[in-house]
Amino acid sequence: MTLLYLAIIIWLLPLLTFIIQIFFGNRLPRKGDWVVVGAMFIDLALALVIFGNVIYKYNPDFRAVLQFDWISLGGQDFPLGFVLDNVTAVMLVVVTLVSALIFLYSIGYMKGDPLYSRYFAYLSFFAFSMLGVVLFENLFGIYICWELVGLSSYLLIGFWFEKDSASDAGKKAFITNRVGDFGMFLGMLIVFSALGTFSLEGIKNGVESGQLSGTLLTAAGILFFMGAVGKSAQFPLHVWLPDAMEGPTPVSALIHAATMVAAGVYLIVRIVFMLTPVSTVVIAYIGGFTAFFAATIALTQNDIKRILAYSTVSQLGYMMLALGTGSYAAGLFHLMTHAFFKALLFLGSGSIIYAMHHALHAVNNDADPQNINNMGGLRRKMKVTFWTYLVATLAISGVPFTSGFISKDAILAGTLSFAGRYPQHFLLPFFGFAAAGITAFYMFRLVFKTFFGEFKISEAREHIHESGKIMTVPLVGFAVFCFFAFYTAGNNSISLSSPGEGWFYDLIKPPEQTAMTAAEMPFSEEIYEQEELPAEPGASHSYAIFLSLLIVGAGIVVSYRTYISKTISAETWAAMYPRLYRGMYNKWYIDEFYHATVIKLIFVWSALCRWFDNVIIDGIVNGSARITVIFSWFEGKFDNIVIDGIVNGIANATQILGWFTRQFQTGRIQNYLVGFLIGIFVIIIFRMM
Amino acid sequence: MSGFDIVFLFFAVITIGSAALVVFSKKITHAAFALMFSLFGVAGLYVFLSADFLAAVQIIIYIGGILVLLLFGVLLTVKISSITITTQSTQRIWGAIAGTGLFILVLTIIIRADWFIPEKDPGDIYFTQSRQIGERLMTEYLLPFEIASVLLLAALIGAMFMIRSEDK
Amino acid sequence: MLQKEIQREYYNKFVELVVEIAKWLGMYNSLPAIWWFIIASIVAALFFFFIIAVFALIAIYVERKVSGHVQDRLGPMETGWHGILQTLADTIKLFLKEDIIPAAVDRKLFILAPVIVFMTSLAVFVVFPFSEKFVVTELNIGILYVVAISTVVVPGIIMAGWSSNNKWSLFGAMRSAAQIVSYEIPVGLSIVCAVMAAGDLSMQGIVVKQAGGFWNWFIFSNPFTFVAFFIYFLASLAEVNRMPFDIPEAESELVAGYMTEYSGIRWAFFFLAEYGNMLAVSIIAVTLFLGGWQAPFPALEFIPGWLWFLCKTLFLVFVQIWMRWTLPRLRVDQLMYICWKVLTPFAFVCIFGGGLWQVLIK
Amino acid sequence: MITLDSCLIIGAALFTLGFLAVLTKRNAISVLMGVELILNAANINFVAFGFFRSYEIHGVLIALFVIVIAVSEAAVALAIVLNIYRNMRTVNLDEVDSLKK
Repeated sequence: MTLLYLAIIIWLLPLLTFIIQIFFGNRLPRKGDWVVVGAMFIDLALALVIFGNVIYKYNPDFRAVLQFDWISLGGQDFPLGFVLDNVTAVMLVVVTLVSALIFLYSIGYMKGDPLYSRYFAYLSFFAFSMLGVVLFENLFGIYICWELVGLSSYLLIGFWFEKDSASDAGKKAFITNRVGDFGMFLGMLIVFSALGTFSLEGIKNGVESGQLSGTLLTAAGILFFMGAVGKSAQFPLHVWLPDAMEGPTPVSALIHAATMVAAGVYLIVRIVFMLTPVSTVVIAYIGGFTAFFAATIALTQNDIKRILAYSTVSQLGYMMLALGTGSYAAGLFHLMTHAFFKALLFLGSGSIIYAMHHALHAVNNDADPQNINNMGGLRRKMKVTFWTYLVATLAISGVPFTSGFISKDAILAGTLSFAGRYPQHFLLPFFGFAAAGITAFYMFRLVFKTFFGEFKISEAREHIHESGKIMTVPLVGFAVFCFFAFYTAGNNSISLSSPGEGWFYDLIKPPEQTAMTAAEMPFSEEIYEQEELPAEPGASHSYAIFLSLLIVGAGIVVSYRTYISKTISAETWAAMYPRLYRGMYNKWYIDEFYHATVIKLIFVWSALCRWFDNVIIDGIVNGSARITVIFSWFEGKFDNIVIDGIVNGIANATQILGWFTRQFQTGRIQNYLVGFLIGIFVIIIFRMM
Repeated sequence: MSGFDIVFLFFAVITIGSAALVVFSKKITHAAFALMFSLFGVAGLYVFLSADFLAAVQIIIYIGGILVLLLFGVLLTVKISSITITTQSTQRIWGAIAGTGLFILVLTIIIRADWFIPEKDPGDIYFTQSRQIGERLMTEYLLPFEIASVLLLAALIGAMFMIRSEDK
Repeated sequence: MLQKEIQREYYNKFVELVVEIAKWLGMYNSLPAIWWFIIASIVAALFFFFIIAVFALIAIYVERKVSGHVQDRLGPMETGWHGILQTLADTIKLFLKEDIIPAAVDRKLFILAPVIVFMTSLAVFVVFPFSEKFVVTELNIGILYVVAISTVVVPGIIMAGWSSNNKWSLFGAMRSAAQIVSYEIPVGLSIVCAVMAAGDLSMQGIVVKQAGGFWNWFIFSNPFTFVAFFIYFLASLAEVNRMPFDIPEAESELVAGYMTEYSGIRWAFFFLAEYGNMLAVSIIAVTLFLGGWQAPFPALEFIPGWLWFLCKTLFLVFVQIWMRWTLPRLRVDQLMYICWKVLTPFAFVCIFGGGLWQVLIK
Repeated sequence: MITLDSCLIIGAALFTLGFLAVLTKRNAISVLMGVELILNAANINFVAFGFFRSYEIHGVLIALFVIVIAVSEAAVALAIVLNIYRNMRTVNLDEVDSLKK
């Protein structure tokens, strides 16, 4: 329990710094950045204490829960609860470590911004919300923090709100997330109406006892996944994530690396016991398709941050794919490794953009500092950035001895074994491997275009400088965590390629499957337990290693030949398949598709209304007018005197009536009140009689 | 008629008499100050109904708050340099008829109705009233309490929004 | 039955005392009981009027002397030994002056205003515990009663200012009303701090909670009430229009504020009310924060409580006089700034922190 | 003398006077005063019923909430009146009849 209280302190500390920062930030020395960053490092230290305790205990079933009553409305209690188990402990370390290093980096990146103190306030608020998502044991609490995460991401993405594009991106992120959250809310309503509780423990018991089952359970699982689709930017709600690059680069790192997008994956991890076979397949297909689809878009982009954004979408697809195909621990594991190398990639890009921006500013060139076509040859100028960037690229591509290799490999092996068991799902491993190859290609394309060759804007070359210590130190810090050894160290040894013996897999056990029988979906990490199941799954692991190495190697080689030795011409390829290229370059027209469907629909509807108005209503009006003309022609033929008499009589009557009613419409409230009172008298006297 | 009845009657007369002054006074400031005495009389009646806490709140909020607001309102909406700020009446005949009718109606209802009065011992509840009010507000009446606080906030913001100068 | 309950609540020590005396004189049965209540009330009012008058006599003299010495001069020296009869002479002058009611004023309100202002400052005295035994009425909502009654002064001041039919009076009255209404908020909040520490609204109850040495006084019992005491003292200075918050009667701008048209005995009422308020403010501060009539050390409890009470109160009165002659007057915007942006937020922090302290430490 | 009926009659009288002020006064602020009288009448009834009929403090609590609402009402209504004064230079209700035009 002590550890749990410690975890709650970790959660509340950013809230405290947020309050301090938002109210007093501008009056503190250095605008209060040291408060926020210092608190985050204290958080990190506390998280490490918890983590150390967990490692020391080495108990896969470790779980501490604190329940308390929050509010009682109309006889219905709404308790809240916090939970601390191994998953939470790992997530705490990931979130606090990434946040701490990014906060530190932000000091350098945001230097001189007019809203400097507010930026740090938002950062702490974001950390507070994210830690809440991690810590709550209760769907209600998770939902609260989930929405707070959405809010703080809105604030951070639209931080430079004087730019229209930034505020639009913030709104887009918020609204897109709302679409997903709506699904999650419906899922919560289903769960609550069926089980009457929001507690995960209670839901688990309810699912086990069969109070919630069948289609309803599947629907609930898919609706929760919808929330995760929004937050984790899965297809088709991924559109906000690339636009979110309008925010400051550390924010992109924070949102894309460890925190906001990970919330969706984490949510699925939390509710994994609710998933039925149907919902897992849905998750797997959406995840796999997203992985592949986003990777193809990333191939052709030129904006450095946009490439990384699509790569994030793709990697999140991987995690969802892993969760959908039953590699529970692998998905979570990839979440952790991805957090570090993606944060590193973003911060490295931030460093590059910072340098480019200053260089271009120095020579008054208004070229885009984020376009990789304007870069090149930076490796000689920015050594630290280059080497750390290279490490992260190797990791994301899945080159051996990096963290990305072991985690991605575990996922691919999981999909292979899944497809081996269910051959009809052969597309899933295909998506996974194809995405791996494409990832290797475009990540190396990015590195080659940025760091190799010659700098494109020659007059600004002299002004490129390495960023300051406050920015490079976090880079190095993250780079350290891209090596495999941190993850595969087990009780006795360090494994080279397989995390199976590492602490992670010992600590993170998949939950017992309650929503489906073991025969339907073996939800275990059996690919690493070769003694027990020697035949197929273990073998698929070694296939996976070879296959993925092959594909990744091919991707890297093609990339080298295209962009360094120029033996393959990218332009030729683009010219050969122009439709394909344009589709990729324009993100498969998803935004346009939304414009064409949602907005067009409204246009079509209004056109329909206009047509109705023009043809039918006007036709009726005109027709009646014509009839009236004919009728009055006949009337005119009749006696003028009679008609005049009637008309005048009606006019006079109307005038008299109008004069009479006008006496009551004085516009004075007091006259109306008298009338009202008289009315009451009449009613009461009438009732009394 | 015991002594307490005399005091009660005194407060009742203050309340009603001042309220009548509010209605019939020609000068609006006189009406406002008469309102003060009327509100004070109501507070006195609360004391007789064993609601001390409410009496204190009545004085703080009505006299210290609303009445001062009204006075400021009077002083800000007319030419304040003269003390002859008058307030005219309209539709006096209708008003008199309606008012008399209303009073007779309500009086009839009060006299006709058979109010059930339980024979219970009041106990000590009125001597720990402020504690009781505090406890009730935090338990049974929590929701109305919160809604009231939101209402106050909304009124505050709304009033400020409406009154701010649009020149800026 | 009902009336018995009411009697139990509202028949107070003072009434009992009067009834005892009446019985001793053999006159009790000659009048209905209620008349003794009314007589007791009148006697109490006269008693406090007397106290305020005597206090004002002394305080004015002290104020003159203190101001004299602060400004490195002697003050009144001619009338009596070291000018000790000066105030008495002034009083006689005031009472003998012609009672002027200007022609253009609103007569009824002009006469009523000083009465209301003086009554409010008089009425708060009935709940103050002067010693363990001597408290006129032990209301269970004592401090709330004090706050309530002291708000009534605002309409009184507006009445005075408006009925004078004079620009300076009106502006002075509006400034004063705005100032009092604003400063009621920090005052109320800091009082809440002490009430939360005591868990009681009754004045005597609050004092009893502070028994047993000065470390139990609320000013020292936790850091937040320590701050709250200073917030209360500063804000209450503003509420009674003392320096450095005496903008409503800034003579260089507004002649004498809402008192401009008043003279003679009516002016004396305002003046008495001002000194009565000065005393009342000190008494509230002493009661809420400085332990009331409690001795600072248990060993000193043989000295009677009212003596301690008197010492503490008069010390605070002296501090007020001292501040008046050392600090310059604030501007209106500075005054509002201090109220809304300094005192009120800090008072909120005090309530919040004091509540946490109550829950966590105690 | 202190009975439920007497309290209710006081309330009724206060209510009638308040209503009369609302009906007949031209000045909007006088009308507001009438509204305050009406609310006070209601409060007296609440407290009286609470005192005589239940020996519980529900009546007092409801009266407290009524006072809170009265505060909001006074603040907002006064803001409206000041706005009307700013736009039309009058607070006489029978001159504020733009609806008619």
